[in-house]
Amino acid sequence: MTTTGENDPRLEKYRRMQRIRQFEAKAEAIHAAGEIPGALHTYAGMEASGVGACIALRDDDYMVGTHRSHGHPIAKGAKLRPLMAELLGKVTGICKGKGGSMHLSDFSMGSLGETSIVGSGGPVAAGAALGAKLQGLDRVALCFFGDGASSEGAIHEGMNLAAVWSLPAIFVCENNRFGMSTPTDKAVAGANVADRAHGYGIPGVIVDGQDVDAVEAAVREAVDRARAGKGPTLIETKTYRYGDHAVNMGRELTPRGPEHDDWVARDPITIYRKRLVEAGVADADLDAIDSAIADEVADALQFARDSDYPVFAEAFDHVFVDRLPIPADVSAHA
Amino acid sequence: MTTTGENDPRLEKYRRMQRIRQFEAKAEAIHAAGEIPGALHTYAGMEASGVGACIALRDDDYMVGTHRSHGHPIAKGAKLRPLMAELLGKVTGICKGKGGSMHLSDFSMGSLGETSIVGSGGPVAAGAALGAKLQGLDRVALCFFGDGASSEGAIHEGMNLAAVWSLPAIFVCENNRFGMSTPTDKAVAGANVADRAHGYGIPGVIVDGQDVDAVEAAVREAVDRARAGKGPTLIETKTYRYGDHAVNMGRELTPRGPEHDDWVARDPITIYRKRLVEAGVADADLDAIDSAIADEVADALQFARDSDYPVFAEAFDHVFVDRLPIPADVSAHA
Amino acid sequence: MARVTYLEAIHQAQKEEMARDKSVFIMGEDVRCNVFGTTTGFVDQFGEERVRDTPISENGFIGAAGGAAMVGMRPIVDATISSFLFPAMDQICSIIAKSRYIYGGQARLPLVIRSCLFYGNSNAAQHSDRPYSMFMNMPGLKIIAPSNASDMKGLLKAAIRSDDPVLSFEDSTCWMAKGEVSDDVDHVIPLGKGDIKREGSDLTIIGVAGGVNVALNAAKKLAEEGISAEVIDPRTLVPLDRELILQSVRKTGRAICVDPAHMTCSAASEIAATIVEHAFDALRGPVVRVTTPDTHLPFSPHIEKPLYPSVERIVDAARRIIGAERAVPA
Amino acid sequence: MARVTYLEAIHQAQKEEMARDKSVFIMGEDVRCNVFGTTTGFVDQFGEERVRDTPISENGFIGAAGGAAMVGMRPIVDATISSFLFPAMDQICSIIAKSRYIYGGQARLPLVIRSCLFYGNSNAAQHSDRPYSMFMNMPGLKIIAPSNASDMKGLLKAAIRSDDPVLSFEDSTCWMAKGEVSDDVDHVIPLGKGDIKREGSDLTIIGVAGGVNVALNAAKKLAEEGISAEVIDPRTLVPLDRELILQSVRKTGRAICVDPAHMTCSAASEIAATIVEHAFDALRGPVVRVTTPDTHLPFSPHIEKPLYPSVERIVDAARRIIGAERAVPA
Ligand SMILES: Cc1ncc(C[n+]2csc(CCOP(=O)(O)OP(=O)(O)O)c2C)c(N)n1
Ligand SMILES: Cc1ncc(C[n+]2csc(CCOP(=O)(O)OP(=O)(O)O)c2C)c(N)n1
Ligand SMILES: [Mg+2]
Ligand SMILES: [Mg+2]
Repeated sequence: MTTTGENDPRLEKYRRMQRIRQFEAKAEAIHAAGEIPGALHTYAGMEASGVGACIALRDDDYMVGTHRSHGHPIAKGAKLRPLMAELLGKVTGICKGKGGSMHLSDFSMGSLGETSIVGSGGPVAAGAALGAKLQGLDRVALCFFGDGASSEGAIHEGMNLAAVWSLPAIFVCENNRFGMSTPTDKAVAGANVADRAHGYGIPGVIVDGQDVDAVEAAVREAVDRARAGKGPTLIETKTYRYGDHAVNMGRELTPRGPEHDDWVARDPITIYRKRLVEAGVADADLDAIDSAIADEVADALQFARDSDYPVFAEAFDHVFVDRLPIPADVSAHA
Repeated sequence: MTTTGENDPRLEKYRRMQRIRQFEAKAEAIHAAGEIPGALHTYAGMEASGVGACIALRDDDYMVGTHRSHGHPIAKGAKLRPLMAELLGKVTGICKGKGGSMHLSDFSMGSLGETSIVGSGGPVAAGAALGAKLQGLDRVALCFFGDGASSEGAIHEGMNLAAVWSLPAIFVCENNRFGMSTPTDKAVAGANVADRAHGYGIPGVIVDGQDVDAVEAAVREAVDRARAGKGPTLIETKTYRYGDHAVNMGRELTPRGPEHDDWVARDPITIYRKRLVEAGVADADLDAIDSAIADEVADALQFARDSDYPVFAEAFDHVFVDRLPIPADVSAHA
Repeated sequence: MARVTYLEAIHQAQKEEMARDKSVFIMGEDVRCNVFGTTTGFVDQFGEERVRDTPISENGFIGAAGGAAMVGMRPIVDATISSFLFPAMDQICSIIAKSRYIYGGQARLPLVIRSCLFYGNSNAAQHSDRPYSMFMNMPGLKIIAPSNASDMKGLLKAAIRSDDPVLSFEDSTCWMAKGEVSDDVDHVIPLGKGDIKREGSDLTIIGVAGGVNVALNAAKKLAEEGISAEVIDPRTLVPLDRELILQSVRKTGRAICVDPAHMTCSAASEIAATIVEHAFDALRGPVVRVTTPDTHLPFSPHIEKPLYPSVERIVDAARRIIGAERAVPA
Repeated sequence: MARVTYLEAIHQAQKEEMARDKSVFIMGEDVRCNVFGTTTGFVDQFGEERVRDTPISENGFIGAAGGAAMVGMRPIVDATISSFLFPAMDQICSIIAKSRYIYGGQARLPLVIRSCLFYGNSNAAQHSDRPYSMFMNMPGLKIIAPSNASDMKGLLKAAIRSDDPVLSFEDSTCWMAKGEVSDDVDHVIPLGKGDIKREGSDLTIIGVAGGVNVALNAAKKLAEEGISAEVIDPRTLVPLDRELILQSVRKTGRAICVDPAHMTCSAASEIAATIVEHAFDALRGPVVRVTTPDTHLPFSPHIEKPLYPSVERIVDAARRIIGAERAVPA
């Protein structure tokens, strides 16, 4: 296929990766300027992992992500305005300002949360897959988790449950070589996280996480299996994060080895752009996408800045379905 | 070796298996008569698993067990009196009457607990192995757990920790084909629990759990590895429990398939006795052991019956190192 | 109306709600074989898809209930014994209690986590927990702790129909007690409404879970001594019907909180704190807690049984606060 | 004596105890890289065996601390943020709290589990828990919650030397505050001894963790209005120095409990319940709790900050209970 029309699926992959990259670059800049409270865990370097996985899903498929939450929703197709507004703590944010950077989760795109408790998405994804199965829907549920998260019992229990019940779940371990400062091999026993699959009697697949097409192909196969009722797959995307564990940790936490430069050279966006150009896509078309996304990001930021902060009563909403009353002694000073 | 002297290690294996069998037969009888409070999870059918494993350990090696706690301490060499007294809730019990049937744990024999929270022994064993390593001792720590327990996150976390730190730990999954009423294959994904080892980069060994020599050999190899600093091993003993999940559940919980009779035919004690006799041990010597053990059990029961119940203050001891005071309003009516 | 046990009330509530609403299903360890008798006939009636035996992995399947609820199901999890909630604490506290909030209302988690308070029968410390107060400190979880069959059925039905996550703590000391229970399919007791189990004028006894029945027995005993005790059963611990408790204490001026859990940071402590904060002017004596002391539960029945709240301890406490007041110079 | 921060006090306590006793070692996620500054230089001084980065598996490594302690080590676990104790709840409650008891005293579990209360800085609900009261309801765990550098050091040293398991809750709102801290290697503050942080006569304010500092600021403000507030810091929550609290309330007749945790079943509730149970005769007004309401903590700072106890809320409460009393007819 050499069409470069608007709806060319190849361009959509490029677009989403670019969108993540530019969204985050802007977020980092305004975080440094003090406009975003709290921490910021960036996804730069890992875009092919998120986009390759999500592009293999339908809009109505489910997804659960992590504290490193900027990439997944954009990969799944979310709009930027509510995401940026969330980073700024505004009421127009996707979580009404209550989640923040670790929780950019757009339920309208099938997300069921980006959870900042490492590993905790595993059971949720298994449960969503169970729900789809019980409802007779052919939806699947995809769980992103980190290499570090693979050590958590929750991931083990989620995978065992999904496997023993043949649930339509896909477990995608985004192995970016570190959990915070700790290299994967110092925390995760065994040569590959994907090797754990054998113990559950499910396929375990290792894929180049810098290659969006490779990730997509692996996840598509897993999705097909899942929809066909053949149960879950564990996929490990070998990838890398370019930034430190999080922005604003005071100092660099992650030790960088000589392989750092190789990973930077294997930038997933550069790789994919080159592939597109080689396949006949015009550089100008890609440049046009880049600048359209720059506009989108600027628009999102403007929207976020123009939005209001939540009113205090919002702090008491969504604990339960019915809003809680504000205690008088608290409201007096809010 | 055809010596049949007192210290023949083969006789010791026979002796310990018999001791477990007879101890439990007596316990069941007096439980039925109302002499033992609470539940009783019997180990009959699994004696080769516990004894084969423990006989491969030194006295100063550590061991952690489960709610099915009668077999492990006897396998490790514990004396019967404090165990029987514990079942009766007496102050002379191994846990002073505070643990009961699910917790027959003799620390003087290297036990670090028989824990009734399924799977919870995994981290404890890893920690004991770590302690031994930090102290420069060449002790190992062995963790018994059930097939059902393999689904728990605690087991996963314990194994991953032991593997990544190359700790001298041995994980022995006693796969008796059921967790309560649930067949293993309905709860545990993958063909064998031992297959999980691959994911941690450690050896996974399957062994006939009805053959005490086979279990011993497998555990010895794992112990040697562990002492040599080469890290943990996962061993799965394929075995079977003859009784229901527990005595006194109101009705039979475990569904019995046609294979039940095969397992009964493969009684670990019968198998081993036959092997001994074929190797030249005199039947009379084995009979003498049987009746000596009957005496031991009778003595233990007499001791237990003659012992006192704990005084009420005992309920306030061992919460902390210092005994707690008894609240006046409680002591008034105790 | 029929006289049925507390266990049978659980059975009925689950059965009726599963029949009524296809999105309700039940899962837990060994639910098909129906260990405690709350799922009798369920596999036959509802099929294996809706009656699911889980692997022994509480964090996994309780978290899965959260995921299933988020996509539109209404799971009932049978976690059997309350002590087994500890391994699932993370999914309960980090996911189930918080997801609706963190995501600004995008998530809805209609699910019920049932577990029994399994104390008083020589099951030793690892099986005898009564941990509801731990969950009371975590916003986002509704909690029921019924003390009789009718409440059990009505509250469990309310829990299953609720769009919020609900923990159901079922006191095994009540299991076999029979009571009149409505067979109206809409016998639903609203969450957050306490109940006056006995009217009285001298003293309020607030009971929690099985503590209510001990309180009722104590009230009978006190009546013989001419002391009229009102017995309040909050029935749901979150939301807690503070108003009903306060009304009673404003009337009687005296309160005893009976709770089979450990004393420190118990539901009893919360109730006592509520009373002294909001009904101080009415108080005529100390608010006394009759709870299990802060020790573990031992196996040996001879030393286990005296640890729990008893009629004698409540009666003593009542005499003490009434006597103390009389003794105080005017 | 030197003025050091609360974080530095933690650093010193750990360093001195590790130097003093070879059986002490530390493990946790990323302790070697020293994220918060409490293990500076440890790898160089003590080596990689005694300063261990763990896999992200709280139940695994906290349970392993239990196992290591049972065989004679004295582990310090750095669990970083208190919210990460939920995944480890089972090993803490089922093994660490109970093993000594269940096995009739055969086990000894000298270990410390450190974690910080990480609230007030836009970390959202999954990172902002203050869950100490949950553990107060579980016998077998000692708990410290220091509010200044000197207490932090002295109590952490006591915790490390203790033969019982101790949870250390370290309030991140205190991290950077400096105080005079002894450099005596035996600067050990006994577990269970509270401290009068400020003397006063009209009113007792009992603060928990960082709540103590808010209480002290409120006391200053109240002094300007002619109200003399005594500020009590229990410092350890288990054992709780109830006697010190009661003595103060018996003197002042009034009490406010300040606790940054959620209200229901909080440490504040326990303290209020203790007061009304044991110092009722001295009470001249309601015991008021100033806590975080029972909602989750939101990310947006504009709505997060007003949820915590503040000087204004304490001052208001003080005025209310003193005013109310004056208003009551004699
Ligand atoms: C249960 C839990 N433990 C610890 C943390 C602190 N923490 C946040 S991110 C992180 C590292 C996660 O590593 P990984 O799973 O590989 O994800 P990555 O950050 O590399 O994307 C840690 C330890 C947490 N949030 N939750
Ligand atoms: C955490 C936890 N969940 C559930 C139980 C209830 N329970 C006790 S034994 C058991 C079955 C255990 O199966 P397995 O591990 O195979 O051991 P077995 O009983 O077969 O020896 C269950 C579910 C428990 N004790 N602890
Ligand atoms: Mg990582
Ligand atoms: Mg089994």
